[in-house]
Amino acid sequence: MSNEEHEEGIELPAPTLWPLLAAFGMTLGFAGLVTHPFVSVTGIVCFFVAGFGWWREVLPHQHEELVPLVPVELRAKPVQPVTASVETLDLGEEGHRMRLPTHVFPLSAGIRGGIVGGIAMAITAEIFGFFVFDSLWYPVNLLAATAMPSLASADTSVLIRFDAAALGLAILIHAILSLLMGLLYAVILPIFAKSPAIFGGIIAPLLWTGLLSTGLGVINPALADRIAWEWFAASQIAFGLTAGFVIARMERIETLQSAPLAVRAGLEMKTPSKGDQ
Amino acid sequence: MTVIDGGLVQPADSPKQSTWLWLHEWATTVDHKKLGLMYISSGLLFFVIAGLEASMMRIQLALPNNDFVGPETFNRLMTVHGTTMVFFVGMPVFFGFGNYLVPLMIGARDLAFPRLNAFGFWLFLFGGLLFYFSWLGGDGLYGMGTAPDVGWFAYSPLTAPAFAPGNSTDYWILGIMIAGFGSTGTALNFVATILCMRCPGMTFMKMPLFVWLMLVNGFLVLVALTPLTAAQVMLLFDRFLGSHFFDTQAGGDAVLWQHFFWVFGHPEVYILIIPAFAIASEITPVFSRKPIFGYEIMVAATVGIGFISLGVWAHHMFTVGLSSGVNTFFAASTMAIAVPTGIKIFNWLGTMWGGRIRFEMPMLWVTAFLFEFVIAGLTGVMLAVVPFDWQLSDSYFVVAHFHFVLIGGLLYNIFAGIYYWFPKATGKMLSKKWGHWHFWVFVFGFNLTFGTMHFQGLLGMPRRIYTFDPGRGWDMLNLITSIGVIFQVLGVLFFVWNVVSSLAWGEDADDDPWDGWTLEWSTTSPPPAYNFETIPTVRSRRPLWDLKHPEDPDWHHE
Amino acid sequence: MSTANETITADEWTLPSRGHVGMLCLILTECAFFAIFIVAHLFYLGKSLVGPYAADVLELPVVGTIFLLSSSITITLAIRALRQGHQAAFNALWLTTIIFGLIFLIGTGFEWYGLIYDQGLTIRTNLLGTTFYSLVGFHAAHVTIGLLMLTGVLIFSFAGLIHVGEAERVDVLSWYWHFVDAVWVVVLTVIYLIV
Amino acid sequence: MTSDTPGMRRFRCRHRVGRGVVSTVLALVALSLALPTVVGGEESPIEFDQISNMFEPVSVPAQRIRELAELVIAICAGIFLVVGVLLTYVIIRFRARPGDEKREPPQVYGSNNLEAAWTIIPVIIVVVLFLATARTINEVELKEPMEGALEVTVVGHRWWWEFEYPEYGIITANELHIPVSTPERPWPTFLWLESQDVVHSFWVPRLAGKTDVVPNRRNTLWIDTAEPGMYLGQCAEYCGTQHAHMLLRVYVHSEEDFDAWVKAQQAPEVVDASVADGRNLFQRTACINCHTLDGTVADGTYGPSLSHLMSRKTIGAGAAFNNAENLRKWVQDPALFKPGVRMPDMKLTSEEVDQLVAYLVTLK
Ligand code: HEA
Ligand code: HEA
Ligand code: HEC
Ligand code: CUA
Ligand SMILES: [Cu+2]
Repeated sequence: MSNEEHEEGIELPAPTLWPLLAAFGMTLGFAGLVTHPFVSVTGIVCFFVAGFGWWREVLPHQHEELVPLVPVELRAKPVQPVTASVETLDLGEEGHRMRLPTHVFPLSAGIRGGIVGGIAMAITAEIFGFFVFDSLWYPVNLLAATAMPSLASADTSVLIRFDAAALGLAILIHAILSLLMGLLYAVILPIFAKSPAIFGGIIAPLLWTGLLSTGLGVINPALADRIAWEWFAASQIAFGLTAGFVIARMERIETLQSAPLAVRAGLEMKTPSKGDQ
Repeated sequence: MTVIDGGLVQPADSPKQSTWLWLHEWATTVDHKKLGLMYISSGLLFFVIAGLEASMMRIQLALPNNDFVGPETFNRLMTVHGTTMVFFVGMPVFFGFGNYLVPLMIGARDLAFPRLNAFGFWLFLFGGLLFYFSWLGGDGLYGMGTAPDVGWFAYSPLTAPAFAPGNSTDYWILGIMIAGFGSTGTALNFVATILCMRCPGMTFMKMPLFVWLMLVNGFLVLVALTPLTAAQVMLLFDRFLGSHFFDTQAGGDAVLWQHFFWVFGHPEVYILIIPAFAIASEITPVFSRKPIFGYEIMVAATVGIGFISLGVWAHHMFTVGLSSGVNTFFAASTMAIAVPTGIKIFNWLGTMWGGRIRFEMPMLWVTAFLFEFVIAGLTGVMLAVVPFDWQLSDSYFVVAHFHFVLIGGLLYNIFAGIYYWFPKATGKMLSKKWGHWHFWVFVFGFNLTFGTMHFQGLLGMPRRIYTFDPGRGWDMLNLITSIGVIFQVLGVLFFVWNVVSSLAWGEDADDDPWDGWTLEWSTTSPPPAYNFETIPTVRSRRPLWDLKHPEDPDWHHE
Repeated sequence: MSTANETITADEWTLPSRGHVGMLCLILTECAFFAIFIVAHLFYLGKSLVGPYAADVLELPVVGTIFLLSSSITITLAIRALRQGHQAAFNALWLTTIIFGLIFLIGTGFEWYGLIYDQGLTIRTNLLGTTFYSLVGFHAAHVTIGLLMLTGVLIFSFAGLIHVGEAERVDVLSWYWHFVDAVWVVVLTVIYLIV
Repeated sequence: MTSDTPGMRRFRCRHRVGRGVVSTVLALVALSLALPTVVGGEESPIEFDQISNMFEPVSVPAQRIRELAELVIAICAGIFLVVGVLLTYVIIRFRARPGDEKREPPQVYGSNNLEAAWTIIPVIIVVVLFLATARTINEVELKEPMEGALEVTVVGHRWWWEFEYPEYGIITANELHIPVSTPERPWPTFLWLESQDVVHSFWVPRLAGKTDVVPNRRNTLWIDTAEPGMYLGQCAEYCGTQHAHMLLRVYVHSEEDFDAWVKAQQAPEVVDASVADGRNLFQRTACINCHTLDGTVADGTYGPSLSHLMSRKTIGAGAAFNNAENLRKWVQDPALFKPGVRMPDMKLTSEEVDQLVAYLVTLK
């Protein structure tokens, strides 16, 4: 860096008028387009003069001026320790500062839970389709109707038939939502650490079902028309119980709570100073 | 290194200094702090002008079939208001904050390229002056004034020579283009400064969030602003050389301009909001007395917003008849941006949660910003729902949406930032009494004006109409909207008075009036030309916390 | 005011050079600039309502391309020579670079002359003329600016002001020149190879 | 932080200031409500009593949009409620109280769980919202006419609308007439949107979302309504000076009424001998360069067709009601109702205008 420190002051880039003149010349140069070519000529001349001056200013070495240090009594006082005490939280080993909570499920638990829960939910739905409508495709088509207008307005005879596009779409939707829900369970369950089974298995699915029932007419009209709520809730609970079970069985791992993200991601190589793990 | 003789500058407050010397000092300065203040004050000046233009529009629209101004004038006011607010208020004010604060926060003495910085500022200022010159001389030097009247996004072919004769459109192109060159230079400067001039110890993950956000913003300006310049160059070629980029008669495509403009235009609105987020991210922790909640994810969310914002532009074009595949894609990407933005909102909440929030003026504005921005963002999500946008697009609902983001998001944080750093920059505190007048009156007026506007939109009122007929359900709403402006004007006047009176006889500020944690509070108020006598060294994100709490510094934990 | 610190001292603290970072930023925005013109060209491919059309009039500028791309090599060699303190070699290679660039520009000049006067293709003729002249023209403008700066350095060098110490700053300039070359490869592809 | 820093002191006297501000604000509201009565508006050339409320749809596409809109609004309102309640709680619960300056709160850095939770929940909401959006896009967007649809070509001009019914050979302006579509006789209307000059946008909120009218492109829009009536719409893309007066009306007729309208439009103009002067004058004036009028030499296309002019309710794309008096004012000085209009003042004498208008009002 250029600003050298001396006893008596600090060198900073010297003030200069050339940037202003260059900008002025450039503006005039363009302004000629809407006024008179003469304005452009003036501007361009101005710009080149200023450009040359600027060049001289930095080449071969930039102009600097010595700014004297302000008198000692006017300088900033060193920052003093304050008397205010810092409160601590009850939990945590390190006292009062931490990422909370200190123990979490690894994300892989969420993914696993999502997969298993998703399968359990699909099985419940298929049982429903098979026994009530005699068709394995019925639930699949219903789910796909969320994003497929042709199915959204179709009648039952169409809905029990196989449709490759619908199958692909349904699997995609189901997979994405199951995974997300699994992850959500993994992060939320520790917060409800006391009764994860009741929360994850019963309350959350029922809440979810209730919420969906209000907007379902728009989200998925086909489903709203023919939904069997008891089966729907059952499949949600199947998801909740299995996913919750899978997640809760995984061992909670210690987070790298104090390592910066960049270190964890391998972005920065700097080893954390003492006190860091 | 050469030392120029007589280079010892006089201190700025020497009473003997003549006006000429004073002018000379500001005109030749390359000091990032002076340039920052110049950016902010000229930006605020443009804000008052554009606000007056808006007030004239609101007078015209207060009553049905009003004839306060005619259609031509109204369309010019509308265009110049929008353009000024975006290019000559939002961008320069935030460049000003960045200029002033980035070197101080990273413990540097100046930006990487101080002269380029001055050049950028003057380009912005002269660009703005040229743009406003259009009110005086539109068609040739002695022609009658013709300000541009094509709307701030200047859709082609309305800008083609056939539909926009004269020079009014050229003023729009040139004013913005010249300012744009300056902005590109300044953004380059920010990136180079942040990457190359951090003080020892300040790794990427120890930079204040403000600096992180300015870095992302710098990149965004670099990649998003030049497309606009390129498109404007094409338009200039069309208008002066007779080329056919946007000439629909010669097979040119009107929609191409829309793509080019919004490829810039959408990132632009994030260019405006990210520095606002940056200010909120500094103020919230200090006044909640807690470190920012989830620093890493805040950084990740910002970078995410930056990237996603480059891929959502066509949500401004849902009605031009793109294919349903394209519409679906852009609906998805647009909605996706709600996620990182939500993360930020929740993390600010998390920062406040469990703190001891001191509701000083900066914090009041930030709190109000949180409220307004959530509303604004949620109306944005409604617009992202393509079929709903087919109804809402180009209606007053959109006008309401973007004023909520631009004022509730941008302007509120500008105010917050001014209240927060004014003591640092001037050595004077802003009055809290006038601050409260400013706050409550402005916030009330803002919500009256723009909260109401949503309903005109839902009732089918298109934007950019200079008048409307009675009996369409808009009369009362428009009246209320216009009344709100009275309060906004009053609020701004309180603010102006606050600044003027505090400068003249305000209370003196200490070096560290808010008990802050970033490096700018460790130097004097105002800081000396060289910022720091010795370059500081940091070990954590809150170097001043470390010094204030030697028994329990942050670097034990980061 | 500095936080007492055992782990980091100013000496260990190294950051990238601002010249190079600045140049990279410039290159980044220039990329965005050219990208827009390239998109416009591709978008209007074959959409001209009247002739002449690209397939009929555009010829691959082989010679110019060879010289321009070679200049990237000579400039690299020049910088290496400078770093090793071979002043004369630096001057010679630098001059070669400038000459190569000039040859490229002259080639473009001849091409344009032919197009305008023999083929009747101007920027006003049709969409092809519009996008072709803007894109190639902007590239040529960048070559010109580059040449001006290279010439400046050459003058300084003859004046004895360029030494090993200046190698980093000269290197920054060479990055710009490489960029101009790289853009040419893209322009060449979209204009002459995709028709 | 010590207790006597300036910030802290001002914090304590906040409440008194707050009360003063609120009462003054209220007084100002009262004052400003009285204020605008001073600024007078012009007497209106046209008055409407219809509100184009998109939440009262009468046509299939608008209905679909409304359903989706309600879902989005509900979701967003829910989110706002949650965030708003949290924020209010935080503000009240965690504000600094006297004595707090002696203590700093616990320094919590963040929570992986919480952060993950408020990443994942929005993602789920967005996924659901997106799926419903994607389906509705495909339900509403239609690029080719459906079976049995009435096709109309809409051409946007600065600043009026041209409607062409190729099936019936009718060209009219600013007022679109379409039939109802009932379960017994589904008869949707399919619009081809084209532009003569700049970008416009066709928007009738109660019938369908807007679609832009873009030069060199052919966009599409459809309407399917069972409710006869008149629906107001307006150009929704800024198109220059008189963008504000580019209104349009859609008349939805029962089947019989629609047939009658078609018959009337197809009928040749009745030549009324009593206004022969006006008719001759019209044919001698520049009018014919810009306007088309069946049965005369006028075949211009720059302005709206004047055939069956009096069957329209308004002139100048909704700038004024269509009656003899307004027609007179219009021909004398079109810029009176519509400053900036593309139709020039023909500088006719008052007598000539009388003759012309007498003729125009016979164009039933
Ligand atoms: C600072 C500027 C700014 C910002 C930040 C935004 C933010 C957003 N904007 Fe806005 N916008 C503008 C400025 C801005 N906008 C302007 C100026 C225009 C008009 C231009 C013109 O035509 O003149 C415009 C227009 C505009 C349109 C086009 C409308 C039209 O013309 O038809 C759309 C459409 O999708 C849109 C969407 C969004 C979205 C989805 C966001 C999102 O980023 C919002 C994200 C935030 C939230 C969603 C709230 C917080 C989040 C949570 C609490 C989490 C939970 C939420 C969910 C799961 C949904 N905006
Ligand atoms: C940062 C951006 C920003 C800001 C802050 C504002 C602020 C305001 N805007 Fe703006 N607006 C835009 C950006 C912004 N706007 C954009 C991009 C458009 C789109 C343009 C287009 O369609 O092309 C637009 C369009 C727009 C319209 C729509 C025009 C139309 O479509 O027909 C309206 C209408 O009401 C409006 C009103 C207002 C009002 C009343 C304010 C108020 O909040 C302003 C308040 C400020 C003042 C009133 C200042 C007054 C101060 C004084 C009087 C003090 C002076 C005294 C001394 C100095 C001593 N704006
Ligand atoms: C230069 C072209 C031009 C000429 C000449 C012209 N008009 Fe017009 N006229 C227009 C245009 C354009 C409009 C549509 C204006 C609008 O609504 O914005 C119009 C609209 C009208 C209308 C209203 C029609 C409607 O349904 O809205 C009437 C009536 C009319 N003209 C009559 C005349 C008569 C009579 C003359 C001759 C004395 C005349 N015009 C000459 C261009 C012209
Ligand atoms: Cu046509 Cu607006
Ligand atoms: Cu956008």
